[in-house]
Amino acid sequence: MVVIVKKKTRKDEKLEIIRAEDLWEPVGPTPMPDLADLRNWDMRLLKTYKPFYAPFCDLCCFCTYGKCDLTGEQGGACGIDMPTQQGRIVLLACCGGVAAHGAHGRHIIDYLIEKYGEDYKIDLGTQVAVEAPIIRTVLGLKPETLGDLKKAIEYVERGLIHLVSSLHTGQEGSDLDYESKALHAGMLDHVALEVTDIAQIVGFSFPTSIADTPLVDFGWGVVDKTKPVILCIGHNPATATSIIDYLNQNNLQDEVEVCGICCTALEVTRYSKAAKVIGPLSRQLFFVRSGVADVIVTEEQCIRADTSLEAKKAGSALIAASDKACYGLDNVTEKEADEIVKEMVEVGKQVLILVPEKAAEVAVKVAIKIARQREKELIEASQVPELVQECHNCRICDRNCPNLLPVGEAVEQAGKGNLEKLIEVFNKCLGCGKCEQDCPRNIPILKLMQAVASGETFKLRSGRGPIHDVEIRKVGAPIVLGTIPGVVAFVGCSNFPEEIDEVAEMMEEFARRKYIVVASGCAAMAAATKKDAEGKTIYEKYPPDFDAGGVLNVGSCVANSHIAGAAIKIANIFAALPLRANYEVIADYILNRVGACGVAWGAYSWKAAAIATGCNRWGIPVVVGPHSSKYRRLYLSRKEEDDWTVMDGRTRQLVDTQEPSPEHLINVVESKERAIVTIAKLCIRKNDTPQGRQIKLNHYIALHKQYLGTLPDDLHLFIRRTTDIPIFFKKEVMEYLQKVGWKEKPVLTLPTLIGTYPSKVPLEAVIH
Amino acid sequence: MVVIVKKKTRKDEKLEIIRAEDLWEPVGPTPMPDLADLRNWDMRLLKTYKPFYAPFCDLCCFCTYGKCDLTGEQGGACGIDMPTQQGRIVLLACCGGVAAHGAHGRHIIDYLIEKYGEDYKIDLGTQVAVEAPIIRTVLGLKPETLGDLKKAIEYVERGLIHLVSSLHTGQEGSDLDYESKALHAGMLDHVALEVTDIAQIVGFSFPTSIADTPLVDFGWGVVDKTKPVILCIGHNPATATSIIDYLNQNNLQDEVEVCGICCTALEVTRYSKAAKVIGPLSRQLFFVRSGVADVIVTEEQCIRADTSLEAKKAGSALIAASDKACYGLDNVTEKEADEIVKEMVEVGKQVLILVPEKAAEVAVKVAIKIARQREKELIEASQVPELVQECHNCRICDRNCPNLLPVGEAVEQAGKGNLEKLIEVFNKCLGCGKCEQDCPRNIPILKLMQAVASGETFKLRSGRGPIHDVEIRKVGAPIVLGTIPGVVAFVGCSNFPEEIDEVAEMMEEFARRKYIVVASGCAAMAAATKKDAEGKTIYEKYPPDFDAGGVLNVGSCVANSHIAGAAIKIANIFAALPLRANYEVIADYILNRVGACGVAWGAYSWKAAAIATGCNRWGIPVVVGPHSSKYRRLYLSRKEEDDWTVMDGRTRQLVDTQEPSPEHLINVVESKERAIVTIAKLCIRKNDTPQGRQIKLNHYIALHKQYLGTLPDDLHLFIRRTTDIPIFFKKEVMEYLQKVGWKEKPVLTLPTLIGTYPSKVPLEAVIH
Amino acid sequence: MSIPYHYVNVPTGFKTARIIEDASEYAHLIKRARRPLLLLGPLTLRISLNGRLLMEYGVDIAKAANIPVCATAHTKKKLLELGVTPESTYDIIEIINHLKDKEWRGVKKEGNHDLVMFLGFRTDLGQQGLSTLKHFAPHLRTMTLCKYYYPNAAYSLPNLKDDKWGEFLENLIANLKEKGV
Amino acid sequence: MSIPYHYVNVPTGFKTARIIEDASEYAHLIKRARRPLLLLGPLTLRISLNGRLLMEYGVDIAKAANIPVCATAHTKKKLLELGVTPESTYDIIEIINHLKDKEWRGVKKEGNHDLVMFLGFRTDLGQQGLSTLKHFAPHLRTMTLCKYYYPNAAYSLPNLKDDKWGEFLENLIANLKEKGV
Ligand code: SF4
Ligand code: SF4
Ligand code: SF4
Ligand code: SF4
Ligand code: SF4
Ligand code: SF4
Ligand code: SF4
Ligand code: SF4
Repeated sequence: MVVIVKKKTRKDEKLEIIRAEDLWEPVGPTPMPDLADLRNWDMRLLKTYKPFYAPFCDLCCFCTYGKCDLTGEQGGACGIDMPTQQGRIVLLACCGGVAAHGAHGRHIIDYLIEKYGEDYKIDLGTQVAVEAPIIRTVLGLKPETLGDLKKAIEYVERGLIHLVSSLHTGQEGSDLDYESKALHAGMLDHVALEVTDIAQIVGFSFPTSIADTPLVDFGWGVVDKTKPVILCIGHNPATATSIIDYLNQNNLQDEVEVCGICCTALEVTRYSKAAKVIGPLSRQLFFVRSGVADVIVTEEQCIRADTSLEAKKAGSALIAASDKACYGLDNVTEKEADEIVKEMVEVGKQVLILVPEKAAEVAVKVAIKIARQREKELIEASQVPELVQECHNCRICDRNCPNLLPVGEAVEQAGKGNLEKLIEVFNKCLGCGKCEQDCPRNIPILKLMQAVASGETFKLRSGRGPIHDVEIRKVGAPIVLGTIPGVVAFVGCSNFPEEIDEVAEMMEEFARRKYIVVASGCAAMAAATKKDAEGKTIYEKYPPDFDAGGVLNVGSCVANSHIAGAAIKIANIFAALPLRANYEVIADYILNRVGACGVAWGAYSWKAAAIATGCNRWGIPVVVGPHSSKYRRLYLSRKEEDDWTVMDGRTRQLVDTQEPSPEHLINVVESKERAIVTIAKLCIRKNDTPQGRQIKLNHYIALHKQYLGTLPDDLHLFIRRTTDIPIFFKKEVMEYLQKVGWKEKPVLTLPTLIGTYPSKVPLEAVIH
Repeated sequence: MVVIVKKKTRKDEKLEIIRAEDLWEPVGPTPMPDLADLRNWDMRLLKTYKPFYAPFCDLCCFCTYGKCDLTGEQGGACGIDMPTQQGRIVLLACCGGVAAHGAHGRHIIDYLIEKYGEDYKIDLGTQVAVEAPIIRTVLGLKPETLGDLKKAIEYVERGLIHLVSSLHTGQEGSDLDYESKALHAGMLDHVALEVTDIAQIVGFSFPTSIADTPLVDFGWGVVDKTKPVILCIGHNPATATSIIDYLNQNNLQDEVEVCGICCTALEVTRYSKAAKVIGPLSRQLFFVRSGVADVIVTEEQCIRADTSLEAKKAGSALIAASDKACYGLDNVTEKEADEIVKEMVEVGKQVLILVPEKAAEVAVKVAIKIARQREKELIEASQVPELVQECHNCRICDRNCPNLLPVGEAVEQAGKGNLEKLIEVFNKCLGCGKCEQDCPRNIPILKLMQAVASGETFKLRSGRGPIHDVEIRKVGAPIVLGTIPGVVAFVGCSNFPEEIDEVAEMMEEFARRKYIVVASGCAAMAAATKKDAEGKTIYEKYPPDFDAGGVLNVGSCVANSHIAGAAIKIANIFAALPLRANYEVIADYILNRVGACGVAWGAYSWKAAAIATGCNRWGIPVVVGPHSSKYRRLYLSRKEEDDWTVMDGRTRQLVDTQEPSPEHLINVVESKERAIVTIAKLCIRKNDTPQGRQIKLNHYIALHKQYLGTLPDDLHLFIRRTTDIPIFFKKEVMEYLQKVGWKEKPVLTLPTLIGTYPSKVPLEAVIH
Repeated sequence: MSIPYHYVNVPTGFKTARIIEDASEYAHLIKRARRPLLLLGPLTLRISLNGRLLMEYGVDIAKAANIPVCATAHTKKKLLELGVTPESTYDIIEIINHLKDKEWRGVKKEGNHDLVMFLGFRTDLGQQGLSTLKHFAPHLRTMTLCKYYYPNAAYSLPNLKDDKWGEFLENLIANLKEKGV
Repeated sequence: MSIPYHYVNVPTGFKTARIIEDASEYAHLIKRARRPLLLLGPLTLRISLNGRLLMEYGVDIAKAANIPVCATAHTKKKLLELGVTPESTYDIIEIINHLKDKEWRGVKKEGNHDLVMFLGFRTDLGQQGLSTLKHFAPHLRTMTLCKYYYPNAAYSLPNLKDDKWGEFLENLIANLKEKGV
């Protein structure tokens, strides 16, 4: 059928969406990249940082031909092999992460557009002109309104369907291609994160363009139990902020305590200083069981699946406020608020309310009504021996514990009046409840922990949102040249291998060494669990500026976008590289020249997998803790065997640097001590000036000596010329270099991967 | 911030998208329903058809707290219990299915819009005025152009992100709510199916408004091996149709054989009668290994993950043509076609080409070049004993076979010259290759099967697309009244428990009993594997009309939309119920009054799970084969214990019918014989007139006697008054009713579930 | 670790069947049960042992211990020919759906069953059905009589060759016929 | 079926470790290996047996059979204090990443290792690392020395109490010191 019609290519459509005619920058090669558009970049990354698989299961159970044993050379009935199946599961996790963040973002966008309209302007304050570095780079759009953020979410939704489709049986047949898709998912995840946090900042007036955000109270003991208590659990602040609004509008702000667990806590404390932060995911069950909360309001993500049951057991009322977690409850959204309150108070009904404002009103009213009738007795040390009486030392609790803790011994000792081991266990406890669940004597182990859980209040810096352009202008050069030894971001969940305050220790180590230390999410909360001799947490000790020796909390997990955003802004503000639809150039820049390292010490979730994988595609390496070996996949190099050749963008020559910097893109490290040393190493970049390299090596060497006892065994790989050697260690390093037969390395002026693989990007594009 | 802006609610947005001002029907209560909008309907369905779980694994391995043992009362570290985890996996499968179909649809839409523009009109021919019953009902949009279809896909994409988000740890805590989400996913899947098939029909000019579509050649022997052979595997016809175009444009249509496996085969034969259908998924590996294909072109879905390797082993060239399955190959899309041809022919390079026209050109040129150099020798019976010599009867092949076949015995017998058992095995073989893969003596078992595989040609009806409005007008009343005893649709994959021709047998049973028999996908192909004494397949014996005793092939799996579409059209055309945004009323109508039953005898994929679940939300029951127990979830009632009360829409009275019709929404049946009996029962509806009920019971009784030897043991549940009893069996039925103490049932004029659960839909809405 | 004959039935979890090779032990468990139930599957129509149909063995077991029978699939017809009227003709999934409800009254309306015996099912379907009962029916025990190790059963035979299997069934029948438990 | 001490390490598949309780058999396997390698994990710094640090047992094992050591995590420092210089300081994942390459030259550049021994790792991380080698390193065997059953190892001890474990390690060291295989 031949009809003359106005036809638009997919490319035309993209240019229209991103307003290509609006020339804030020229449009780069990959506006709104689709599934295969950055594949060559991925393959180049994966060539150096090869997928390392640790299968969590020998089998596949995904379709009705299974189960299939994929051990060794065996393939599934569909022909898939073990590495490809692991890649498939990795992609599944990343898709789940993109979707969780993206659906949250979509919900917030829809909610705010209904409230304020599509044309509501984005304004992140006077200090943030580059408002959306990720959206600018990935899509090529400079978002000015909520409507523009909506475009970005639509881009994510449109990409997600292709990624999820790829999970189906009989799609991808290559582990490398599944990894490329996972990297693409990670990139979309970062877009979703940025959309969501920007929307929340402008929509809920969260702080922005302020570094010195308030210090808020943190800790399970901060809640005033004499008042009605509303506990919010989840990630979506629409309901929590509505609760704050309702209290303020009705002059009840001093009458009712609002506290939160997980990212919702971080969000609501960006909205109201009066809100309290109970803790990360690992404190959820513990706090719910304490019965301190009169009303529990859940919305989405990382909420225990049995919250409905646990609330009932604890005598707390429950309102589910998201379509993601309805718990089989009646949807009473259309009912009158007071009618709902009545049912909840009189018969203990739990409900689903999908309009935040109504959920807020009902929550407050119910809390006030039932608080006076509820007793909130917490267990004290004296009560412990009696509760523990029945324990017969079977150690089934040990065996069930996902953190492999010596629970049984702690309980046994506690029964004899010695609480020390119980304190140790509590500090490492992930809050899963499995010890108690399978205890044949029904010892209430989590309750026991109330007796040892510190009721102290800690100070936590509330989330500040994006890094400021002026901060970037100040630190951009030092970071790229190396004189600020690195940006280290402590992010992610609380599935820690050891004590919850290990993160605080690690952060402190780098803050005092004048790295820039950033935190987010459950890690940001964990960082506040350690007080020094003066009773200060790390947030009180160090300035909250994105500067050497600064310690910042960007906010919740969606605020992780600002961490990648900072690296991108360095490329843009310092290196004057255009961002627009210019993903490869920017990621190449970050990989080769921005000394940043992420640390997800307790990652547990699919969301964390997506965030980490997204960082990897940007060229940001991530260190993860031991539990993360269960994600099944890492991206590792072999420093001595692999090829570290890069292109020199100025001389247009290939240079064999033999320098593994960064050595891995994502690596599991066993211990905090080894992690600290590894992080320092992972901040080294080929672009370091001699001065910068000296500074970085000074830390690397000092830390390696401190924790491992000697000079680093791979030090020679990181010394290009003798000018790289830190003065303090000059003599012993020179001796060492002599011993290992070190030779000077070739000169390198502008390290880039562009030119080392097939790409649309011309080499000129990396020069600024 | 108070600014007067033009605000649009989500509802406004929807009304705008569906052009509410265009009053082809009033807009019903649920335009473009979101995640929780039809939850009450789901809960009502699930109340009668409760989720039945058969866990495929005792554990969960989804996050780094795992693995968690969910046996018995144990919960995971996140608090999830076993039923909820199974519901979660069911949702995962449905999401994968929606995404596969939706991404395919999105790709086709993008491709066609680039070619023809957004305003390209949808025209399904003079016989199909209700062009998109699903889109009309679910969205409330009457699609007129490709741009409108794009809106429908965007609706799917927008819904998918919420569904996938719900899979994340710490979301849903209720198995019923996970099932509600799965049902929602199924509904979105049906939208995606309809979008895709309509787009393909209009974009590729597939036949429509024709019942008598051509009979095409089917069978692995149909291919003319003396010509160059191009084999297309997958689901997306963009490339296969391009190959046909290229051949025609260059006058090569008689020079090159184009054949297909899986849905692509069904699509390409709707485009060109000259294309050949090799077979369903179960014949993929077998045919690839035969080496008959000179060039294999893969695109997406249900393609063996090791196709790259297998092509190489067989000496066939390979072009991957979709971003869903890139196999780690170089993306040569930007290269000149002849340059690609050269590399492929000279060094055997396998490539990824993402532009269909270029892939087509290269495929044809390569096929022509290499065909003359390739030998295509197939194994003959005489060669078998030698190939089998090394077999030492270890029976490892038996143990690996996912269809539990006695492979070893067949091989042993074949070695002695008796091929009978090998023929039996081949007829039940799923084509997975696992027997051969793990054979310690490297017996080439699939190759052996070449000696017994019938090279016969069978006739398969090419896909006809939608059911015609005039057909609906003719059969609507008989179906609803019951005088056409039912519409039985044989759909889905080829993971059959027994012989591949069981589907043909089942279809024949119902065709000769004057049911309307519809087929699609791999089932439609399997139906063509049986010839009667005169050498005719079922398509040659029965007329292709949607009428009593007709046997139709709607097309590929995306054409399944026309099966649900037919049921919807009955509600609209016969019962004059408005479709627009009126999901509950239409589904309620179908459940209570349209005697339709789906049969996915060999379902294996996530796509099939989504399709079946989508049927269930419409109220269409589905029978699945034994392998489908591995999907983990069914929807079952207990006929004698459960409550079969419905509302009488006219009298506005609740009526306790005690009639389990339909008894289940999805059920695993063990044997073909039992399936036939079950299908007949599942076509019974409360709306049957006495005459209709007589006809249906006549079949049910006759079949039960034939296969189980007696009157049905639940017959009394389906006899409302003695006027329901088929004359032929009157005496014995009366005796039986007397024996069991049967009593007449209350009168029921308009069965509906509306009014038996909280719903926005007023009872009046069901009256037509 | 015991390995199921068909590898697709690989167990994944801790709770697996107790493997019993001794027919008298099986007989003891059966006789001790208060309300055993025998489920017959369609493979009883196809498998022959020592010249007898597997269904005939099933019939002998049922008769020897007065066990009600549920004839699943299309087994009823042959069963009637053999002179046995089954107490139920639920299909396999349907009977399991009822069994998992503690409150169900059983096929004879006397109370739910406490020992459910399986004979003649495809192993993959059997394994799935047993999974449902393993997880959701703590009030009963399952017992498989086929020659395959069923990880999801409570009691299962090991993988056996036909001769040993036939022997086992014959011994079981003999044991059941004996008086006493 | 043997059950790992920590339930999170539940095996899912057919290929599980051979459990060995006899120290002399372990010693035989070690002595028979051409290029064994001992990996020490950070728990060797924290666990004490009979008043000795677990690391000291590790050192004794290495010395008794002249086995090169890879000091993972931050174990190097203590190892040096004990007078041992490890041949490698790769972290656990890094050494496994090298070991799985058949062509790797090993920590002493003499050729890859054929027996890799693990001591002092958290069981969940150990089980994952062993999974990598089980699936992707058919050219070597893995052996765990901790008191836990490791399903993904080739050779593993059963779950043991401290006293039996200490005894085992002492016997192993004694056996290794003996001449001959
Ligand atoms: S998806 Fe492939 S490997 Fe997984 S169960 Fe199905 S056939 Fe087996
Ligand atoms: S499981 Fe219970 S009884 Fe056993 S050791 Fe632990 S606390 Fe004590
Ligand atoms: S609640 Fe804490 S101590 Fe108990 S099993 Fe979970 S992580 Fe271990
Ligand atoms: S950091 Fe992890 S555990 Fe914490 S809220 Fe985010 S995803 Fe959940
Ligand atoms: S992949 Fe996970 S759910 Fe599937 S069999 Fe393995 S452990 Fe079980
Ligand atoms: S998602 Fe829940 S049940 Fe699954 S592994 Fe994680 S904590 Fe365990
Ligand atoms: S696995 Fe191979 S050798 Fe063994 S019985 Fe089967 S065909 Fe023969
Ligand atoms: S190829 Fe056929 S016979 Fe062989 S294992 Fe697969 S299904 Fe069984």
